[in-house]
Amino acid sequence: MKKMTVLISTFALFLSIAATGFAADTIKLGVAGPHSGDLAPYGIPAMKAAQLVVKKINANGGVLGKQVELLIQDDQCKPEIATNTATKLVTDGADVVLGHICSGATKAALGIYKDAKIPVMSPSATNPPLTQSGDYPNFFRTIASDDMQAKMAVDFAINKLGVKKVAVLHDKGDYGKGFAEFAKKYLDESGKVEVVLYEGITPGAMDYSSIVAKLGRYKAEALIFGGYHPEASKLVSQMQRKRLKTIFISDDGVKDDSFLKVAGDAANGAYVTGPQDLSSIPLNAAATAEFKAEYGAEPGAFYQEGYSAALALLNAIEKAGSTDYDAVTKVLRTEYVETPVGKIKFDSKGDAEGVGFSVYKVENGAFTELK
Amino acid sequence: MAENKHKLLEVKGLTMDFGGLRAVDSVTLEVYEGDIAALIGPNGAGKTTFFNCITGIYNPSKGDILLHPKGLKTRRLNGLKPNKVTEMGLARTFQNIRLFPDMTVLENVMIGRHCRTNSGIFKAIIRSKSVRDEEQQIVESSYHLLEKVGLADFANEFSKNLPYGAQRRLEIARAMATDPFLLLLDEPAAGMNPQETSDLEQLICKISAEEQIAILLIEHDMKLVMNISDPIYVMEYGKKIAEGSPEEIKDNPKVVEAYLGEETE
Amino acid sequence: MEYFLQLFFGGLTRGSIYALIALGYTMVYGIIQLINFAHGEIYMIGAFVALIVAGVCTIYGLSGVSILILAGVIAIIYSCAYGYTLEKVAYRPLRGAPRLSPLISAIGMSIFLQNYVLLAQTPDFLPFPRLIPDFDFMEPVAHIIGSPELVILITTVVTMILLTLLIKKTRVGKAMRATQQDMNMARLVGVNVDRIISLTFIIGSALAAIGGVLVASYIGQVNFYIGFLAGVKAFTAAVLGGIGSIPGAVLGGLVLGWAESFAAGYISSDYEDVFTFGLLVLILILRPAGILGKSHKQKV
Amino acid sequence: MLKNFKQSILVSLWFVFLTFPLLAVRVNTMDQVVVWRWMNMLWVAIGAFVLSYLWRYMLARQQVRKQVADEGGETRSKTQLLLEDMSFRYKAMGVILLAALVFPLVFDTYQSTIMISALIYVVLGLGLNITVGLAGLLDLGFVAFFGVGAYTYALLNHHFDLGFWITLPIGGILGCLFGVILGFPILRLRGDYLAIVTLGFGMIFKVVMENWDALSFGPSGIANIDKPSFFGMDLSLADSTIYIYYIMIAMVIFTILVTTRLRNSRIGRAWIAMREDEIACVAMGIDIARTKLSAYALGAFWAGMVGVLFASKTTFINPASFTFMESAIILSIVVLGGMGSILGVILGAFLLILLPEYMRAFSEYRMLAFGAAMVLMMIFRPQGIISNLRQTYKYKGSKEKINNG
Repeated sequence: MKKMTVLISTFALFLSIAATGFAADTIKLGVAGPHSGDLAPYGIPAMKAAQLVVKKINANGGVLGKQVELLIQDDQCKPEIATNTATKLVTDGADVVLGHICSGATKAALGIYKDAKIPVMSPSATNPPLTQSGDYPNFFRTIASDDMQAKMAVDFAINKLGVKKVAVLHDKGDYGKGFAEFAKKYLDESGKVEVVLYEGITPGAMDYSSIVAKLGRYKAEALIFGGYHPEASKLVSQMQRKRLKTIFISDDGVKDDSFLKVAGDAANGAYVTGPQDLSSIPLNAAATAEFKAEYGAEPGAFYQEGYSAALALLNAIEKAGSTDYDAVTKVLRTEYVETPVGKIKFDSKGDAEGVGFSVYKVENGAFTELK
Repeated sequence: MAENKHKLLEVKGLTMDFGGLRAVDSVTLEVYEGDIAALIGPNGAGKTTFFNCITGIYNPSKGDILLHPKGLKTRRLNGLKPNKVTEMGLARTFQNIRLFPDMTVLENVMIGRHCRTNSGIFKAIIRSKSVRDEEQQIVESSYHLLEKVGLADFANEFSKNLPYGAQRRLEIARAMATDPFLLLLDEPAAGMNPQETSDLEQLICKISAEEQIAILLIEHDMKLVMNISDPIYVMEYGKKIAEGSPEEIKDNPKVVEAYLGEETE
Repeated sequence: MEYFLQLFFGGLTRGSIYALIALGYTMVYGIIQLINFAHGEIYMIGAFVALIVAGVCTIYGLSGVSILILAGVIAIIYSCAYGYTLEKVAYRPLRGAPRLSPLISAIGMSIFLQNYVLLAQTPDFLPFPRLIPDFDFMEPVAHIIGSPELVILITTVVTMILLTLLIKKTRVGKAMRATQQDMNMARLVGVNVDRIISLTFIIGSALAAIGGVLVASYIGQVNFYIGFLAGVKAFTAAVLGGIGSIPGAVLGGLVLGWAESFAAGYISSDYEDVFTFGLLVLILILRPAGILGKSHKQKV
Repeated sequence: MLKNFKQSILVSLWFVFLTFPLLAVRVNTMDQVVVWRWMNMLWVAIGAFVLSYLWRYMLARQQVRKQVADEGGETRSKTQLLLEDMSFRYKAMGVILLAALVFPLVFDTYQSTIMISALIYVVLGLGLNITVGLAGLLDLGFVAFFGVGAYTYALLNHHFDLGFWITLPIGGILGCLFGVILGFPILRLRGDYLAIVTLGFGMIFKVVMENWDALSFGPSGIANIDKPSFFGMDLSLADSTIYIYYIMIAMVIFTILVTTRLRNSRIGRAWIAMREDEIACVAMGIDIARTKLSAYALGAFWAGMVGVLFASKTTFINPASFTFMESAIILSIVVLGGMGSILGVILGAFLLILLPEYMRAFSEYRMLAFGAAMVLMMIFRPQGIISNLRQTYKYKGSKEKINNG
């Protein structure tokens, strides 16, 4: 075994030498997120977005005259792996990082990037403290935070739908539960609505018939669900099967074509919040078209946000004229950039200005933005 | 059976039911100091079950098992866990050898010393002088036992690599390492060739004589039993059908019938 | 009362799926004392194959019931093939190895199959077509028990009856029971034990595939990961009922289904899995061999 | 020859059939297209054909080795014999210790971070090795104890500002305590039942941490956990990584020392005996309940302790880190390394954690390879990479009689 260890360390030595040996003069864009495991569907689209962006930019001469090199690292959405991933990206000399996907992994990794002075932009980490706590000056995101979404969902339920009894459910994950907690908070604060049920459901459970029965029992007029589309589709299908008229309201994790496909006509009549409909923006349509041309399928979750983040980061480097941390972050905070999610710049905390949420209604198997 | 000998084990009306099946039916039996008692009977007579009841592996349905250690209080063994029974001074071997195959021969015997030693977790970690001494003493006494059963040369072999007869002897050594005053041997000669059986016979006699350990054995080898045992108990269908000296047993018609009945099958 | 009935039938439906999967665990365990950890993946593969077949059929213009039957049959065939291969590759070479070895091999197989499907197909959830139509006559009670639930229950009952007949009445069933009781003895009296073991895997896989297809068309989605949790729950059900016992697996499945349903309905679904495993521990403490399991006196 | 060929062709055809729907077909129901990936079938056919030859060859080799063993022949490999040589062991240990000490000075921060992860798994593996490897008690929920340790530090640090060094033993002791708590209800259970109950225990831990917001802050986790303090100094990322690395090295040495001593003690022998034959063990006067509990408690101790370090290293924890997959990885470390073998477990941890790290290019395939490795290892090398070394003892009168290799 000892011999083996020596062997391994020697091997490692070679690897590291090899790695540094290849260091050519390129702009290095790190991409971190889950690329394997059960959360991979949320990480791969952003990764592919980065690949497409880089391919296009390199074809047009790169950034600052240099080619952009991608450093793709899998963090499986696990905090402990994310720290390794972050260290790896830092060590490999990433200039900017697109990632991470899950809020937990992002939180764990941010400290490392902060020490290394690397700007990080997440297409999907919506946890409010990431920007609001002020702990992470190097953090940006191309998606709005959970509390904004929750506020929007709650306002919509109270003012537009006029419901009096609301059930709040979540999937026990950091994203879903965070959203649900805010929703409950805002509902309670409004004083106009009674939260009849607040519970977590188990992702991957065979069915949700008990919880659906419970919705009927408490006569909930609306259900606000925090979580992702697989559970949401299951919930709406079962609600339809039980002939329940409860209105389904959910978050951006549900505003995914998979939700429409999987839930089918059960999805009709559901409301979800999500980034404003930007398909009228040429860049957005172009990004989708690019993906379809390359992979022959619809882009998945956080594709547009990932595409935007990659664009924003590379644009900032181009405008800053270097990869210097202060220069890049300054550009990010001051200059607008055209992206698939709109013309954006970032506020002092790192949230994107110009990225707003809308409420969508599912009608005839499509999301329709409600103005 | 001299009355002045100390009675070590007294089993009264022992009964063991498995569901509707009565495997042992009110068997009474006594073992005295210095005895090499034998329990014989056809297959399925309930002998091993009887052993299992005494050694705490089964909890008997009825009856009393009383142990009278010399100079100590009488103890009732019913319902005690096997390890407690062993601690009281009653050790056993198994019909179908149950050694620890991936441990060395020496270590197998060292396990027997477990209940006679007492250093705990913290002592093991700190490994003070007293612990090291105790360890060394365990090794020495175990090695000594291996010499006694003639296995000293194999001390560092894995026990699974021993020949069959040697494994049986190792089981005896391991049982003896628990410092018993009564040793229960379950078919110690099973599967042995005549030479090995005769070695075993000597070994049992030696243990009985030198170590002052009384022995109760289950055995099918009649020659061995008749040579060394007194008294002999005979079981059939869970019941004790006879007891007495080898001569008495030989001439007992019930016993003859039991065995002849079996042989004609 | 209506609420109670909703929970009752919800639990019954879930429980019967558990039971279908649990049967595979219990039959395999009964014969070779192995926890076939990869059994949940067989269930997932069944559902996935059905999805693919249904998809191809839809595109090539078949309709309704014919798709259901075709998808179901092909899914069962493939699950059986996978189950059979699984045993041959991962377990048969380990016969006679220490107890932990095949178990580890099974865990390895489970991980392998999950990732195989992930790589071969997609990590996404895929929509499973609703093959079971809504019957008009069920409409009045649809808020309590819907058509898919009815179909699941009927299919499960029919499957159980067929299984019982197979085991009790046929020669093969007799050989299976004999092998379960004493493999060496069965071999001596001329039972081809290897074949019986393969057959057990095949039957178990078929049951899992039936469960997989039913669930997939009930909840309408499939991905590579659905097998793990379903497998763990079904295995819990098998242990609960007494592993190795066929009626035990069914009872265990139902008990677990109801326990989960009522606990979520009357208490909270926050701690759903805690209830499940709490129940398991409780039953095992009271009855170490499970509800219907025979406690073997270990032979010494 | 022809027979083998025919068989391989059949195997190849069988696998083509088997993988056909999943590998060759991809349906998109929305766009009504079916993608046929015939190339995949070709690869499967060729792959299965080649592998079936390899498979037969390996099985045959296995058979030969078994035969040699049955005839009492030498089956230990040269490496193994070398490892049983004490003087070589001491020399090797010196070299490795030296290499370990200079490692972070030679390599960059990333390498050290990876090494810390591997060392964490070494300690976890050695802990589980007590429970599974030595005492033979299967534990599929081991990660829960790790979580207990991590949460202990995170919470004590968050609420009371307790430092790393004070919490380290507390984490270990709490791990121990939970080991006993888990141990009690399952004392009576047979081996296979342990699997599911311990698995359930692991899941319960995660569910409770997700839901009991008041205690654990739920799934959003606890951030900004302090790194170990070095005399109150603020360390940069690189320095604190090196510092943690050395703490980890010390912890590994401590673990190796203690587990070796435990294994070679009276308690350790009792564990092994219990693994080998529970009935014989109890008949030798060993209290099974106590032995089992001590195995659980002592295994869990290491997990709890290293959990504290884990929390301080990542500075953020949430329940997502403590999934069944982690337990499975730790278990495979023990099994692949060699159950009961301390050297093997260490090597196993390095292989399983470092290899995927350095082969990130294949990261998509890593879990696939991982699963396959577990199966293949069990079939072709069940004793693990390094099988258990036999223990020899010195006794009076042994002198030249010792015939250990």
